[in-house]
Amino acid sequence: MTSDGGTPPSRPSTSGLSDDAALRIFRTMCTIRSAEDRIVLGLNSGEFRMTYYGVRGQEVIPAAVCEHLRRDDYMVTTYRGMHDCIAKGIPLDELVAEMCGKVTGTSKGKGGPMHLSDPQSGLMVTTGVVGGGLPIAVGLALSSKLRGTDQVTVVNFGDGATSIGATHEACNLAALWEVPVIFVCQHNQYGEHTRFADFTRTRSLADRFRGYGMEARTVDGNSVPAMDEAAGEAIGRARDGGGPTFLECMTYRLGGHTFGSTTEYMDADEYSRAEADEPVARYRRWLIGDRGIGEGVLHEIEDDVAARVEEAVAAAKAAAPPGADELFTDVFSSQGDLPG
Amino acid sequence: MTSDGGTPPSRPSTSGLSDDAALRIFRTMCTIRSAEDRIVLGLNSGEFRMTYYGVRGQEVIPAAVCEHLRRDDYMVTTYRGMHDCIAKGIPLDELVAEMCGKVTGTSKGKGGPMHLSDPQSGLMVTTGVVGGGLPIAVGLALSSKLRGTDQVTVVNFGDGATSIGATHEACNLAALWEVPVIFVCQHNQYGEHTRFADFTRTRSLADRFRGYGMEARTVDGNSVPAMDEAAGEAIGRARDGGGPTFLECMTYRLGGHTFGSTTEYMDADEYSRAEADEPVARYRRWLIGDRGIGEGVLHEIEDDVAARVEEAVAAAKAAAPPGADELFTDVFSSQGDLPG
Amino acid sequence: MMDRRSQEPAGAPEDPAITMSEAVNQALDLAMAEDPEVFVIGEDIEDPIGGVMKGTKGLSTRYGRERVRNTPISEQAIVGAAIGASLAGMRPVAEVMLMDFFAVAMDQVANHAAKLRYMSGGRTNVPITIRTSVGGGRQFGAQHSQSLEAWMMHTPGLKVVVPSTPRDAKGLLYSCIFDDDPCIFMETMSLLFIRGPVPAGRFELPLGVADVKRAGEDATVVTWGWQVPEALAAAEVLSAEGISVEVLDLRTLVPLDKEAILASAAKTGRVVVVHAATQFAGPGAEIASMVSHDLFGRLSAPVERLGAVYSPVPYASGLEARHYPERTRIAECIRALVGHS
Amino acid sequence: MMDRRSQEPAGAPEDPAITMSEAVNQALDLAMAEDPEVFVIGEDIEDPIGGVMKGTKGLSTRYGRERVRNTPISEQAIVGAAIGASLAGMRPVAEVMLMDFFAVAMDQVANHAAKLRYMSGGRTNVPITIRTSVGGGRQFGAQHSQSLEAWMMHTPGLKVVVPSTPRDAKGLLYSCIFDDDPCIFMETMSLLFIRGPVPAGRFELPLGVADVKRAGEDATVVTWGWQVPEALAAAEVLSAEGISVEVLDLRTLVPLDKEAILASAAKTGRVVVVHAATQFAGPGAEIASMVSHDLFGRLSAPVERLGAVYSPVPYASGLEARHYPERTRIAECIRALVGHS
Ligand SMILES: Cc1ncc(C[n+]2csc(CCOP(=O)(O)OP(=O)(O)O)c2C)c(N)n1
Ligand SMILES: Cc1ncc(C[n+]2csc(CCOP(=O)(O)OP(=O)(O)O)c2C)c(N)n1
Ligand SMILES: [Mg+2]
Ligand SMILES: [Mg+2]
Repeated sequence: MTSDGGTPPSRPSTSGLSDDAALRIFRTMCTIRSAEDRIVLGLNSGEFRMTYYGVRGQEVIPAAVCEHLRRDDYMVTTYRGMHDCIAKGIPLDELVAEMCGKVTGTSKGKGGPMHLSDPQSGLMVTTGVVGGGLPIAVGLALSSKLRGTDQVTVVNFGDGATSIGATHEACNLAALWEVPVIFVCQHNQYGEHTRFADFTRTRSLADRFRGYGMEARTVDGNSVPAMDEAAGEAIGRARDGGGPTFLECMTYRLGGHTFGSTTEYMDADEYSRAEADEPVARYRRWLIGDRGIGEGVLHEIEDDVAARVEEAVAAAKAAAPPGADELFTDVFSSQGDLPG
Repeated sequence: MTSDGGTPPSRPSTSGLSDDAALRIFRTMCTIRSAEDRIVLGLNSGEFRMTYYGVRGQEVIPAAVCEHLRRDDYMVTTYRGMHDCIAKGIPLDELVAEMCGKVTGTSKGKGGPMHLSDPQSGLMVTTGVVGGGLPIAVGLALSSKLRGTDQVTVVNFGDGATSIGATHEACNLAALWEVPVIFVCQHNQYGEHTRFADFTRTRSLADRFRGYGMEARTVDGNSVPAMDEAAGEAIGRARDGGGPTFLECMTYRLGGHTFGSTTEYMDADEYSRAEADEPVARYRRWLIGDRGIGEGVLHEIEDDVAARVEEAVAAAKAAAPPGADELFTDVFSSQGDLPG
Repeated sequence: MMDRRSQEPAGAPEDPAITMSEAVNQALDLAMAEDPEVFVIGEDIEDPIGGVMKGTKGLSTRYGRERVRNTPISEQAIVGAAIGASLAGMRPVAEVMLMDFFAVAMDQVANHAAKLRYMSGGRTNVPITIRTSVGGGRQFGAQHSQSLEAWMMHTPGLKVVVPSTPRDAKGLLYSCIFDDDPCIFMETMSLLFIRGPVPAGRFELPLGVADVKRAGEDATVVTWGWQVPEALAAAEVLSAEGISVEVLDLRTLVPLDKEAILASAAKTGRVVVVHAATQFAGPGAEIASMVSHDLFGRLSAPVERLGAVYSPVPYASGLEARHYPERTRIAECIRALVGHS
Repeated sequence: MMDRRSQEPAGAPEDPAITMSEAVNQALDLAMAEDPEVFVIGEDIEDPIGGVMKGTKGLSTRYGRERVRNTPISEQAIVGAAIGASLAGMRPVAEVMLMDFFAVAMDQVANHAAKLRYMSGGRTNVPITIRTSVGGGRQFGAQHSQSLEAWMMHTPGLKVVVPSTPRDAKGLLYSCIFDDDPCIFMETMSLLFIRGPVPAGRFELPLGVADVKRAGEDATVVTWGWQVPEALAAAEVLSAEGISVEVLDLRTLVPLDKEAILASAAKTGRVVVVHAATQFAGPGAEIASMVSHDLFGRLSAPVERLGAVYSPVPYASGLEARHYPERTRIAECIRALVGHS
């Protein structure tokens, strides 16, 4: 996807991806899509009630990135981060339960869909404040450097987040300290209802962020081979002590800002072109056409993830909400410290 | 001055400056130097007590910039801003009185040296928060654009201020809105006790800030002809509706961070080179050698400004401090609104 | 403050019923029509969206995108730009989408907007209005639900306004825009789409004047914003039990109508301060300590406070419902107060 | 809290006399020597400067520039980086040069550090300490003199510590570093270079335990930080007049030692809360309303508050001296309290 939202002319037809890796990425993307479809279904029917920030169209980015991450690598994401959470490995049951506000959720229902986290999976923070995650990611990466481990940290954020102060401070500090962090800008063309070109005169974010003295590149975030290669390079460099990278991953938000919100301000032609080329189907075609994977294999994966999503939903629905005693826990390490 | 603090090899020997303008600039620079010398004298003797952020070495920048500004143009500066205040035309009496906390000061002694301002002279804000002035300057410039006037706004800040969020947000917004603001970065090599290369990996700030989609250039901030040309160009463009410019003005802080603070962390050789080439003497030599101005003319100016500074100091010392009633004024437009 | 009090026009039940969001929109529209120096900046405020809470709907179409300006996501720049234009004499209205995001702009708000008049000895002033939505009760989670009026009250130089009805919202916002000091105007999300009568045309309410939303004799609820309808509902329930409750809606926290608070407290002798902000070190502490002090020995019961629990705002709806005060807990508290003495 | 109270080692007058800045330095040194997960970040903290208030002097020389890291001027990044490293299990100590600059980092402080434990249901925690200098009384002007503990107290999830002596500073800072929650550690500039006895070696004081700095019978001053020596000076003057004043130094505002406050207030029946922060909606309001409430009918006089005037901090020395509370006004206030009833 180029910055004006169209499909780029050339697409790598060969790739360093093994079949196994290619299928793992497919499974991750399908899980994300399946979870989103199921949540949207439930929101439409009134079965669920939550503010949901859709990730349709952005599945490739974390699926490809996480192929290069270990469980003990760190990730930070935003409200629009269910795809990142799934790809990093938060158990589906706990993820769906948290979104439903149940005690079996990652945060016992106290965080909600905007605050998913699970240190066991390395998903350390989901923030609802635009840009708020970047300085924290620098600190996570700093811990690896100070301890001499080879863990890396990936932080996800939107194109809109590049306008805010915290982003700039974090990038300058990461470059200066050469910490192993990858800034994954999921450039989906919009910040809420405002188009990229309407919130900055910068044309290439990669060019701008290179100005901090770190590696930066623009990549087709809807192409698995391209994302895989770029993520692999950046993560490998970080792991080897080569410092941070800014990845401008071009994608497109296939939906409104949140579930139920309007898309009237979006360019209709561009939107339908993007929908016609949506990345799960695009990758599926590539697996079959370019990689010669049999459709049956893909079907099996699709059915399997749909079943797992359904199980997670059923479990979440059956679970209890947090009890009233939870009102006073987790504020401090000891309840005796509450001043109220 | 190049980024490593040395004198650049070539210096324009001719200049678009008229003799009148050249002498006005000299007068401004001498006033700044004379005021600083007098304050430092008083601080050393115990006659004055204040936190004073010296401007020695940075006189050229505002002297050249203000040659292109009208009284109704706006300026914003920082704690290290006495030179900017003098150049923009705050009356010396009021300026010195404010620094001494007297009722005849610009703020009746309630603001102090870090909060000099005088809207009559167009000096709108002096802030003590690093980066805090830049967003405000964008708003001042926006007012001119909305009202259709050709006023421009100049905001001064240090190299250290380029690391903070507000700076980035302001630059992005100014570029987007194409408002008539000039970002004058007084790059004096240090933020407090930390060297430029120790707080960013960026080598050229002009390059980095060009990334926001605005004009940006590096200029020898200790050369009057160079500063005059660059400021003239940027201010002219802003006045003509051509939008903002980032000027990285290379200079050197000839002193500690504040009066009385150590310089032990500064490179001694570099420091003495800079002192040997300090800009008031350098400009004086240029006026005599390259411009053929008689030394008598310069002497007259020097004596005159010294006398004026002495008058201002005498007046400030004779003035009363603000009365106790001032505790409750100027919080709100009406004292009746105080909640206390 | 007496002269102000007398300025307030009486409400008329035949006024058209509109939402608080529409009332905000009317005040902005009026101000922009009247004064070319008024303009609006913020995220997503232009049409077709017209603000995520619709406060600016139609304005960019009516007044153009010069005067109704979308911004990048950069709250420091938004507030700072408003301050700058106001220093030049304009009357900007900035929108910060949610009050939680004041945290990224506190330097501009507290160190600049609030202090510039004083720091210049009165030579400059900052006639800006910052509109913001205040969450709570909608499962938005810990970072989208905070009521931070206490931070604002504790910052000398800021006026703090929190309407509870569409009518008050229109009249107070209009006054904020033309006030010569920085005003923080808090729009409670859960009240934004409830209708109420609002006078058509130019309509102004003075800042600093509390409003008795219900008169009573036995106890006083001092409150504002979201908790006003909760207090009224509690009062209604209690009136069936023979307890007469006065509900005093402060409307503005700075200036603070001490006179009205003390008059009601002296009359009833029993006071509970109710707010959605965290109770601990919250806005109610100022009012409770002031009342306890000024009416020492003249109250029938200790001054109670009911604010949010000391914790971040929980997501799960059951927990969130217990996190904030609401009608049943307000009623319980008043029953206990009246039982006292 | 009782067990904590018993932990506190008695002070020994023969302890070496050092400044609060040196005491801070000792606590940092101890913690760094003991635990490789402790590190320090902030502006100008490396040698030769070692922090503009010298708190980190010598540490970069001793522990290297990996563990004592100078930062750019970017407080959001400083606090955020500390948070991130703490999520990974380290114990970062961040320095924000002056408390006024919290305004640029409030999002990291209030929306992230304070909330991450709760938002993750306890799966993550944020064991950071943020050290900061608190100004006032030194003609630093409106943007370099604020005491903002009220903002911190009102943010659930933050611990707030304000030592008034070198000894307390050492023991409390050590505890903050090893506490599992985010601690805001406020170093009062005007106290930083005054000497007092401090135990050598490892020394720890529990958070949440107030300290009776002077025992008395007729009135209680509840205070902390800068105002502790002012209150002690007032108490000394009053003792010559036959008025016996108890000075309770809270030391930590969160956790708050309610027990100690109420015990002293119940004993003397007369309370004044004194602090350098703005009085209006300030930290004293919480304490005054709590005492007024819990000891309703049992106090001899209304609870008084003495805080800074409602205005930005003025520059001129005469005005600044009147802006903050100090010994003579504290003494006056207590005389009036004792005259009461
Ligand atoms: C500091 C802050 N300001 C405003 C918002 C409201 N907000 C939520 S999402 C969003 C748009 C963000 O756009 P982008 O960074 O491109 O991410 P995307 O939603 O497209 O993934 C805005 C403005 C916020 N959450 N935080
Ligand atoms: C937000 C903020 N952080 C820290 C400080 C403390 N401080 C005052 S001046 C200064 C250095 C600024 O350096 P630079 O921007 O280069 O300006 P210079 O002093 O060199 O003119 C610092 C860190 C401050 N005033 N504001
Ligand atoms: Mg986006
Ligand atoms: Mg500098």
